[in-house]
Order: sequence, then structure tokens, then C-alpha cells
Amino acid sequence: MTTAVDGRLDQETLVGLFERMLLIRRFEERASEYRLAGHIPGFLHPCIGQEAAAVGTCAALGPDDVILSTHRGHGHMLARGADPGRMYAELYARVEGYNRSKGGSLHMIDTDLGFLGANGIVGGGIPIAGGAALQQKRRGQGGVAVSFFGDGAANQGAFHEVLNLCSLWKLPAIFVCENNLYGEFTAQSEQSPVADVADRAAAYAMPGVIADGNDVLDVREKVAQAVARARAGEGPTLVECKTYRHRGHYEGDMCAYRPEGELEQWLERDPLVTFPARLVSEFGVPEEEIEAVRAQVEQRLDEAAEFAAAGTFADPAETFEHVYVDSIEGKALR
Amino acid sequence: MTTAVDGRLDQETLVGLFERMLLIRRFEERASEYRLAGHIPGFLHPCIGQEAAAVGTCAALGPDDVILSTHRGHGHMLARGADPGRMYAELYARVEGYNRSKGGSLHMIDTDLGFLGANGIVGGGIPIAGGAALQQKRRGQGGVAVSFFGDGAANQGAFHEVLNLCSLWKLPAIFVCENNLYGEFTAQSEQSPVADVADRAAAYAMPGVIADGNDVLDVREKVAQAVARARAGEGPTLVECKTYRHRGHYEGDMCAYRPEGELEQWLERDPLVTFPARLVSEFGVPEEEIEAVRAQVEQRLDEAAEFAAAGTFADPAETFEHVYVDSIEGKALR
Amino acid sequence: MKPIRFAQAITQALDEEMARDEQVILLGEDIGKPGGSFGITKGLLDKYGESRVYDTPISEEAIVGAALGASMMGARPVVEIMFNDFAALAMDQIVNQAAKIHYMSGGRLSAPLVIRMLCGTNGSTAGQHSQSLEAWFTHVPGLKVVAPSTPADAKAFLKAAIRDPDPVMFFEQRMLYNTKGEVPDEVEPARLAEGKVVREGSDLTIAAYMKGVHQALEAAEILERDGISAEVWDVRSLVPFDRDGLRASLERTGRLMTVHEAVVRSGFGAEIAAIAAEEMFDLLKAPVRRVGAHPTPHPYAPQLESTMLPSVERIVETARELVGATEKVA
Amino acid sequence: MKPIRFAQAITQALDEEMARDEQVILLGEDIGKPGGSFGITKGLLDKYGESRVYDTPISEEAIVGAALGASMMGARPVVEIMFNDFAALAMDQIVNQAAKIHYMSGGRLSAPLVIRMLCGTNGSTAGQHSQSLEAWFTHVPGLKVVAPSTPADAKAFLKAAIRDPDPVMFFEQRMLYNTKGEVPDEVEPARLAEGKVVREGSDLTIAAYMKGVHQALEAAEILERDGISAEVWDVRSLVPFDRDGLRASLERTGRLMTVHEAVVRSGFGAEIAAIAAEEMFDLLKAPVRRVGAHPTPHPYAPQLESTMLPSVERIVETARELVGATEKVA
Ligand SMILES: Cc1ncc(C[n+]2csc(CCOP(=O)(O)OP(=O)(O)O)c2C)c(N)n1
Ligand SMILES: Cc1ncc(C[n+]2csc(CCOP(=O)(O)OP(=O)(O)O)c2C)c(N)n1
Ligand SMILES: [Mg+2]
Ligand SMILES: [Mg+2]
Repeated sequence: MTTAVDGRLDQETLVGLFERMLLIRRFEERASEYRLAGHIPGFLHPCIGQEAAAVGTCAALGPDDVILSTHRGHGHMLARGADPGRMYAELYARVEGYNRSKGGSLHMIDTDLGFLGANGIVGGGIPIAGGAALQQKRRGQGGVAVSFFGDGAANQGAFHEVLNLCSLWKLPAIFVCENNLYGEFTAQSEQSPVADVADRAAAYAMPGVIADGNDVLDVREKVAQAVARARAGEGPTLVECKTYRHRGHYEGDMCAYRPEGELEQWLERDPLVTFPARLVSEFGVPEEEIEAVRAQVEQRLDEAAEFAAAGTFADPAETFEHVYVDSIEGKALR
Repeated sequence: MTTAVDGRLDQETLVGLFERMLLIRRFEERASEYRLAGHIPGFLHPCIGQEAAAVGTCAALGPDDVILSTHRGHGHMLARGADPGRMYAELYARVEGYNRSKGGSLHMIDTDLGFLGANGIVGGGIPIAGGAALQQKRRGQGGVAVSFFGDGAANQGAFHEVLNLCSLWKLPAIFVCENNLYGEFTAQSEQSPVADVADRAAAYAMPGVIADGNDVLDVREKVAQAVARARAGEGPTLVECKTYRHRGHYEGDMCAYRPEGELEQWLERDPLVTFPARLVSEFGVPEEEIEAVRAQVEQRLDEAAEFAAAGTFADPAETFEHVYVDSIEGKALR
Repeated sequence: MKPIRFAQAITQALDEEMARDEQVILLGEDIGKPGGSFGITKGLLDKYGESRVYDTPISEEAIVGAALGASMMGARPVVEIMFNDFAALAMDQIVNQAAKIHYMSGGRLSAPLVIRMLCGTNGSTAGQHSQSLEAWFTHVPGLKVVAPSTPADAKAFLKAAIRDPDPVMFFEQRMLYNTKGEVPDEVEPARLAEGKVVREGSDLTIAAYMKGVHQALEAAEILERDGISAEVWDVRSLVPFDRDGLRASLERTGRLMTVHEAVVRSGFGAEIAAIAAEEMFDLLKAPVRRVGAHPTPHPYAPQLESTMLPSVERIVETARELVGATEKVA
Repeated sequence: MKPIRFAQAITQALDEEMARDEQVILLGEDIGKPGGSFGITKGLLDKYGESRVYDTPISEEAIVGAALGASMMGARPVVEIMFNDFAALAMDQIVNQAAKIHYMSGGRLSAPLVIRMLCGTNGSTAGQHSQSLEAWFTHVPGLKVVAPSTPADAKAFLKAAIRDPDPVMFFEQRMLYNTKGEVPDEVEPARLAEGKVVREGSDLTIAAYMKGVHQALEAAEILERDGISAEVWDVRSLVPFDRDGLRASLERTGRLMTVHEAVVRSGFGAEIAAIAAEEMFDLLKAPVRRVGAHPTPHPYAPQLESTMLPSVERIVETARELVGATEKVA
């Protein structure tokens, strides 16, 4: 079962990558249903279509590495190994959620996984990742910090400041740009004259690499190289994953801005179609195993949703907790 | 007297460039004396050594062009043709100053010259220049907007955002980086892994050009090309002028951070030494004319300083004016 | 005169001002074809073209800077900042540049721009999309700050803001976008300086703005049943602030409560309370009371969020205490 | 116990905390070899090395972000922002990120960092290097805000701020750097919550902080000659704010004046005044008065600047009016 396949990844690992991608896909599809059914308030920004970038990246990381994510962060967190039950619980606004229902989709955090946060501010996680990389370097144990961000975020000032700083100090940071061709409802080409975000790496004397963001193995490979470079003390890398979000910017967006046929083209490269096909044809994974994974994922998500639905709502008094670590008299300071 | 020299510039123009550079040099040297003598409160950031960048740039501009400057802005303003008397008056905090003594060195502005302001925030003028360029384009009369900034400012987020935006919209902006090798007391090499700021232009799909910032003709030439490009609707250019400030970051800085011999090397390339020498040897300007210019500049600055010293102090009631254009009842709103 | 939505009133003001003055331009994220995240600018790109409506990269500082530079040279830019939380990314251009340029230049330059900002929660929008940060801007001399509560005011104040020669921060509370109100067919720009009594009363003055006005009005209905007569005074313009209007109301009531969705601590209610305690102390029969968000970040969970945010119930209770307290004292 | 300069007290606090805990690191512009624009960190790079003292590019947002990310992972960063005006460039990281991370994570993460910021004028430093923006931060739940007035407090509070588990905004008024005061040899970190009576009095309470305390003390001397007894209460900690301390003082005096260099409108004096008007109304015998900068940008010219800024004379005059006014009323 664990025969080495391409010299590095055995079948089990490969199937594991598929499983993670499928978990993300189905987590998001279900989340959108649960939202329609009224279980989830607030925003949802599904990452459907971008699973390979999330899973490929996280597959190249070790347990001491940390991740800063975005408003489209469920995939990153699941790819990192998060429990979908606690994630749904957070979305359902239950105390069993990762953040006791205080964060929600935009601010999910799990320190145990080194998942230092989704972020509601476009580009807002990038500086934090720089700081995490700084502390990784100070620790000297080879840990890296990964910063996920979108093509739109690459036009924020923070991107520039942080890439400069991290390259200057040779910090172990990996900047993973998920270029899904859009920021909200506006094409990337209308937001920047530079099509390849990776081309910006040169401005910081760091390598800029393009990965096929719909190919989990390619992403994994490119990120792994970046991680090796970072662990070796050679500094950060910018990895651009070319990908596409199948759904709207958020749940409810009808995607009127898309040219006809664009989605269809990308659907042909859907990692959840192409990768399992490759597993079978190229890596000799039996069809039944694929089907078994599908069933497991559904079951896991059934349980996750049940866990969330059975969760409890925070007592209103919790509103005043966690404003400060040492809240004076347990209440928010006035 | 107006014989064409290098195919474009006649002797009068060349001598004019020298005159401007000398005016700046002596303006700054005197300002430092006047400050020591107690006439000038607040900060002074002298641009001594960088005159060629200022004068070369402004020599490539027309009357409808506008300029955004920096904390080291006296040279830019004088290069643009400002009256040293009104400038000293501003520094002396007199109402005859360009800004009725409300701005001082860091905030000098003359709308008549299209000089839209020095700036106390490193990088703070860059976004404004982007907006000025936008309006120039909207006007459609071929005007450009020039943004001066330092090597240190090139690490600010604003730099990134604005260069991206201006290139995207093909705005008539010229980004003139005066790379004087330091930001305050820290070498540029300790602030960025990229030695040539011009190398960052590629990240915005715009040309990046390096000029010898101590050679007024080279600067003028490179900026003129950028201006032509901008006027033709082809978008912005980043021009990096390699130069050096002879004095400290501000008056009072003893420059302990400089490696030995560095200043001396740059003094050999002092534009106020090399350019007049070239005028004589290469362009056949008579020594006497150079001397005459020197005398004129001193006389002009004598008069300027007298004008400032004879100026009046604003009535304290002026404190409350100009907070709003239509100050309610002429007073600051509470 | 027909009822329209608050959001429509904003669109109409933009449209009419753009038609009137070709120097009125719009800048913001997704505001072109898509019409912005909330549809406010829908149709304006088609109507006025690319030299009037600028759909920008996600670069808040550059956007405000672009508006500022253009405004110095004759344009009348109106910026849309999608959520006021994101203004945190443009504070230098707003505060250090736009607010001060007229003053620092000794009156030689000015910055006639408007920054429209959505504020307040939209329901579980959590920590970074729910804040109400207007107080920050009221602390910055050189800025004007407007916060309308009705479609009619939104339209009249936005028109005034666009014609105003100074930088105006224009707050639009998300929760008001779908509220309806009568808007005259011809709206004249308002004077950016006046509050307004929207309900007369004699026992206490509730100085409120934006959604707070609606909550105060609801509370006033309930209080009336208790025999408490609340005057609701819509602040509307935070800077300049209508001291005379506040005084006139306190002359009638002698008691003051402030209401806003922003966090109470150092919110604009503090300024109003301080003005009253400083300049109208002789009129006060009772302590000033402030109702607003409790000082926590915005929680995601609905029941926590509604605990944090001001509510009609809190206003009613506070009013009862306030009027009761005075009776005890008197 | 010997008198040292305020600036030295800051250096000592940094030095001692760095010696105590190797997770204390410094970040800021020019803070390495040059020791920072004001020499505060001089010698610390040599003493503690490059993995403790980070001289940064001019990138305020990245600097604060770097501190924040490191703090989440166990470091105790102290950032130097050269002038608080430049914090405008880092507001997202301070306000949307650092302030909220503990809350948004449901208590799973925290951000024990300190942001040291110079504030106030240094004499004709004009529009962009003179502001006092502390009030902004007091409006943001999740941040603590400290503003010491003496070397001893500066040292004790900075040590406390560094050991504090939350993000602390630490204000250092430029004009105090050269003032001297006694500092015990062994300084224990202060509790970040207490104001302090620095002069006792019975006619009015002057609640002041930073330079305002020194101005208030001078004014109190002058007032004493008039027979007016002013109590000076050093606020010290703006968030958390010492309500009990204020109440205790008002119980003695019944009159309140606030003093700070920040612009009065929506300054922290408004919050203090509002607290008094809300919670201590029964103690007030007279209107609250606020002394601070008039609402204009900072002018360059010295005589305009001194018109704008609060002065001992204005405090004295205001106190006379305040005490006089009550006598009229009474
Ligand atoms: C500072 C800031 N500006 C604007 C927004 C609104 N917004 C949310 S997502 C988004 C688009 C982001 O595009 P990109 O970075 O490409 O990420 P994607 O959504 O495509 O994953 C925008 C503009 C925001 N959240 N934060
Ligand atoms: C936002 C901001 N950060 C820091 C400063 C303090 N400061 C003033 S000038 C300067 C150095 C600027 O370096 P550079 O851009 O290279 O210009 P130069 O002084 O060399 O002309 C710094 C850090 C400032 N004024 N504004
Ligand atoms: Mg995108
Ligand atoms: Mg420099």
C-alpha cells in the first residue's frame, strides 16, 4: 500500500492528498448549503476549485511550521489537518468551534496546528507571517512561516514591505499567492499590469516560482523547494499558484463578471476530477479506493455537521471575555 | 551666448543649470548657518550634494507639470524656480513665506509653480503624485506629475501601490528616486536586498532607468525621455538617480555611520565642482561667467535672507485660519 | 416625493452630482461594472465613462492618495472605502495629508474630496468588518465628518459633501442601506453643520446618529407608554457639531443620553457628553448617559454580537434610569 | 535613587527587561547601531546582538506586523515608532490585527507586544511630527494605552508593558525626554491601571497626563497664590482607566479639569469628562473644563504653535473661571 510512486510519494500519501482535497471541496459545498439553510451567519468565501494549492502547500510542511491565511481560508486550515467538526461548529457559532464562536469564517485560528489565522483584511496576514518567520528564525529549529494570499492582495502595500523585509533578513518565509484571476468581481488584469505575480519576486531579490495551482503535486514540489531553501537559511520564496475559484467571490455572488466559457475551461482542469483520474491511471490506485475515500469524507462531514449542530451557544457573558488576556475583574475594560 | 552645445542645450541653458544648482547649494549652506544663528526653528534636511538630481529633473519639465517632494525638498522647489526669499521667509516663520509660516521646511508648497508639497512622511507624497497624474491625464493637456522620493521611501507600501496603479492606468507620472545610499543613519544596503531601486520597475511593467544623479545632464536626459513617454500616453517611468548627501540626515547629525573615505569619494564627484569645470573645459563657458554666476547667487541669497529677516510674524489669530476653506465664522471648528 | 432606499439615495446623489459637474469622479474597489460591493455605483460607469469612474486595485492608501492628488488639481473625487475598517490602511493619506494640506499650505491648496465609508455590523460580520470608527476622524482637525440616518439626509448631505471645499468623511451605516424614506424630487445640498430634532420631547434628549436615531425613535415610542417624553436629536454632522442645536434641546429637557453603534469608550458620544458637561452644565438635571457598543471587538456569534451592540432595550432602560435617577435627586 | 532623564529611564527599562528575558526584542527604524533617532536604544545592539535588536527598513506596517507575528509565537517585541504620526501607516496591524487577535481567536492566541511612540511637538515640528494621537487607540478594545509623565513612571510602566500579555501602546512625549526625576535603583513593574495624585488639593481636580501633568503642577503653584487649591491627578494609564482614582479625587474637590496636549475635540479628555458627567455627576459642583490643543493642525511658526497648544496660562485661567463660576452659581 505504501509503494513509492514517483520516487518520493507513496500511494498512501497520494491518496491522502486526494482525501484532503475532497474534504475541502465537500466541506465548502456543504457549508454553502448549511448557510442557505440558515445555520451560518456572516460571510462565506468558498475556495472551491483552489484545493490543490492549499493541499499541495501544506503537504510540503512540517509540524513546526506555521501558516497565515486569508478570507478564503477554510481550505488552508483543512489542508493543515483541522477538524471539520470544530470548523463547522465555529461557523455555526457554537462554543465547540475553534474560537468559541468569536471568530467565524474570517478569523479562524488553531494554534495547535500552527494555523495563526484567517484574515478579513486583504493582505492583512502577510505582515504577521513576516513576524512569524522572524520568530522561526530566532528559534533556530528550522520552522518556516507560510503566508497565503490572493492576486488582489499582491497590490497591497503590505506585500511589498514584508517581502522586502523578509528577503533582507533572509527569513524562512514562503509567500504563496493563489492567483485565481479575480479580486472580488474585478479581473486581475484590471488590477495590475503584471500578469504573473511571481515576476514581482525579483524586486526583492528572491526567487519567484510559478506552480500549476490545480496540480497538487506540482504545488507540493515547488513549495517543498521553497521550504528547503528557507530551512537552509537562504531566505524566502514567492510561489504563485495559478488557479481559479469555481464559485463566486462569496456565497451569493452570481459571477456576472466572468467571460463566457471561462469557468467551463477551468472545470476541465478541476483538481477534484483530474487528480483522482491520475491516481487511477498513472499511479495505479484502485477505483474502489477512490470510492472508499469519497464515502469516508461524506461520513466524516456528516459527523462534523452533526457535531456542530449539537453544539452549544456561548453564554452572552462570554462577550466580555478574551478582550484582554488578564481582563480586569474578568470584564472588558471600559 | 545661446550657441547650441550638445545639439540640444545652448550655453545659456547650461549656465542656467549651474546657476540653479549653485543656488540650491548656497541656499542650503546658508540655511544651516541661519539655523545655527537661531533664525530657523524645527527640522532642516539639507540636500547638499543632490542638486543635480533636482535640477536635472526640473529642467526636463514644462510649466503645466507638477511636483511632489519630500522632507528633503528645498532643492526641488528651487530647481522648479521658487523664490529663495519666500522660502527663507517660510523657514524664518514669517507671513511672507510661501505658506504664511504654517508649513515650514517639511511642508512647503507653491501652487503657482505646480509644487504640490514637500512632505514629512517618508513616501507620503507618492500617492498624491499618483492622483496628480490621474488629473493630468483627465485634463488631457500633456502635463505630467513628478514624484521625488528617497531610497528609503522605496520600501514603503505606498511606493508599491502607486507604481502599480499608475502603470495599470498608464498615468503620466515620473517616479524620481534619489538614491543617496542612506535613510537617516542606516545604509540602503541594510534596508533592502536590492541595490538598484530601478530594478523594481519591472514589477510594475514600467521602465526603470538609472541616471548618474550627480550629472545634471544625464538626469535631465533620462527624465526627459520619461516625460516624453508619459506625454505620449505610454505611462510612468521610474528613474533612479544615484547620488549622495554630503551633510547629515538633518542639521546636527554627525554622520557617525559613514564608512571612512566614502564622503571624500563622493566629494570628488560633487556636481558643484564637476559641472562648472565641464562648463569651462567642455562647453567653452568663460571662467568669468562662472564667477559672475557665483556673485549673482550670493547677491540673490543676501537679498532673500534680508527679505526673510524683514518679514513679519503672523498674528496669533491666524492659528485658527485655514483649517477649513470655509471656516465657520472664520474660526477653527471645535 | 416618494420613498426610496437609503442605498438608492446615495446612488442618486452621486449620479446627480456627476451630471452637474464633470470634475466629480469616483474611485474604489469593484465600483466599475460590478457597481461596488453593495451596488451603489451600478450603472455609473456606463453612464459617465472611464474618465469618471475608476475601478481600482485593492490598494486603499493609493486610492485615497489618488483622490487627494486629483482633488488638489481640480477634481472632486468621491472615494468608496468598502468598510471603514479598511480605512486603517489609508490613515496616512487621510490624516497626515488630506486633512492638513489646506492648513500646512497656508491656504494655498485644498482637498475637496469625499470618502464614503460603510460602517457598522451587517450581522455577524465579526472583528474586521463591523467597526464604527467615526470618532477617530472627529479628532483630526481639517476633516469634516457626516453621519446621516435617513435617505433624504443621506442624499442632501452627500451632495453637500461633494460640493464642500474640504475633505469630508461620509459614513454610511450598512444596516441602514435597506431602510426607506421619503426623498424630495429636488434635493438641495444640506448645510453640513446642523443637527435636527426628529422627535420632540421634554424629559430627556437622546443625541443619536445613523442607526442610533432609529433605535432612539423606537425607544421613544416605548418610553412614551411609560409617560417618559424623549426628544430625539439627530446629530447628523459630527464635525462641525451643532452646539446650538444641542443646547436648544437640553433647554427643553435637561437630560442627555447619547447613542451610537461605535464603542462607547472614546466614541463620539464622549465628545457630546463632554460638550454638555462643559458648556451646558447648568442645563443638566441628571448625569449624562452614553449608550453604544461595549468595549470588545465584534464577536461573530449573533447572541454575543447583540450583547455587545446597543439595543432599543438598553436605550429604554437607560432612559428610565436617567429620568428616575433625577427624580430621586430632586 | 538618583535623578535621571526621562529618556534614560526608557533605555534602562528596555535594557533591564532584555537582560531578564531573551524573548524581549526590539524593532524599529535606525534603532541598531545609531541607537534610534533619539538615542533611546544606544548600546543595546552591541549588548544583546542582532537576534534581539532589529533595525528595520522604513516600513511601518511591516514593522508592526513583524512584531505581531513574532509575539504570537512567544517573542515579546517592543516596537519603536519614531513619531506617533507615523502610526497612521500601521493602523491595520495595530487595530485590526493586534488589538483583536486574542478575542477573535476565542482566547487561543495573544499578542504581547509594546509599541513605543513619540508624541507631541518638539517645537515647530509642524503638521506631521507633532500630533498626540493617543485617543484613537483608547477607542480600540484590546489595546492598552499608557502615558507616563515622569522618569520613574516611564520605567515602571514600560517594564510592566513589556511583561503585559496584551498589546500596549506606550506614549512618550518628546518634550519630556530631557526632564529629570528620581528613579529608584530597583524598579518594580507598575500595575497598568492606576492614576496617581501628584499634588493634593481641595478646590478642583486637574486630571492630566504626560507633559500636561507638569503644566498642571506649575499652574497649581500659581493658583495657590490666588488661594485656589488644585489637586493634580496623573492619569498615567488611559486604558485601563482608574475610575476609582478619579472618583476619590472628585470627592475631595468636586470640580474637574482635564489637560493634555492632544486636540481637545474627541481627545481623551472627552472620555474623562464623559466618565465624570456619567458616573460622578453627583460629585460635580461646576462644569467640567477641558484644556488641550485647539482643533487645528500644528502650525510651524512658534507663536502660532504656542497659541494652538495648551499652556500653563490657559490652565490657570480656566481654573480661575471654573472655581469662580461655581461661586457665582452657588
Ligand atoms: C483591505 C481590504 N480591502 C478590501 C477588502 C474587500 N475584499 C475582500 S476579498 C477581496 C478580494 C481579494 O482578492 P484576492 O486577494 O485575489 O483574493 P481572492 O478573493 O481572489 O481569494 C476584497 C477586495 C478587504 N477585505 N480588505
Ligand atoms: C513614515 C515615516 N517614517 C519615518 C520617518 C522618519 N524619517 C525621516 S527621513 C527618513 C529617511 C528617509 O530616507 P530616504 O527616503 O532615503 O530619504 P533621504 O532622507 O535619504 O533623502 C526617515 C526614516 C518619516 N518622516 N516618515
Ligand atoms: Mg484572487
Ligand atoms: Mg536616502
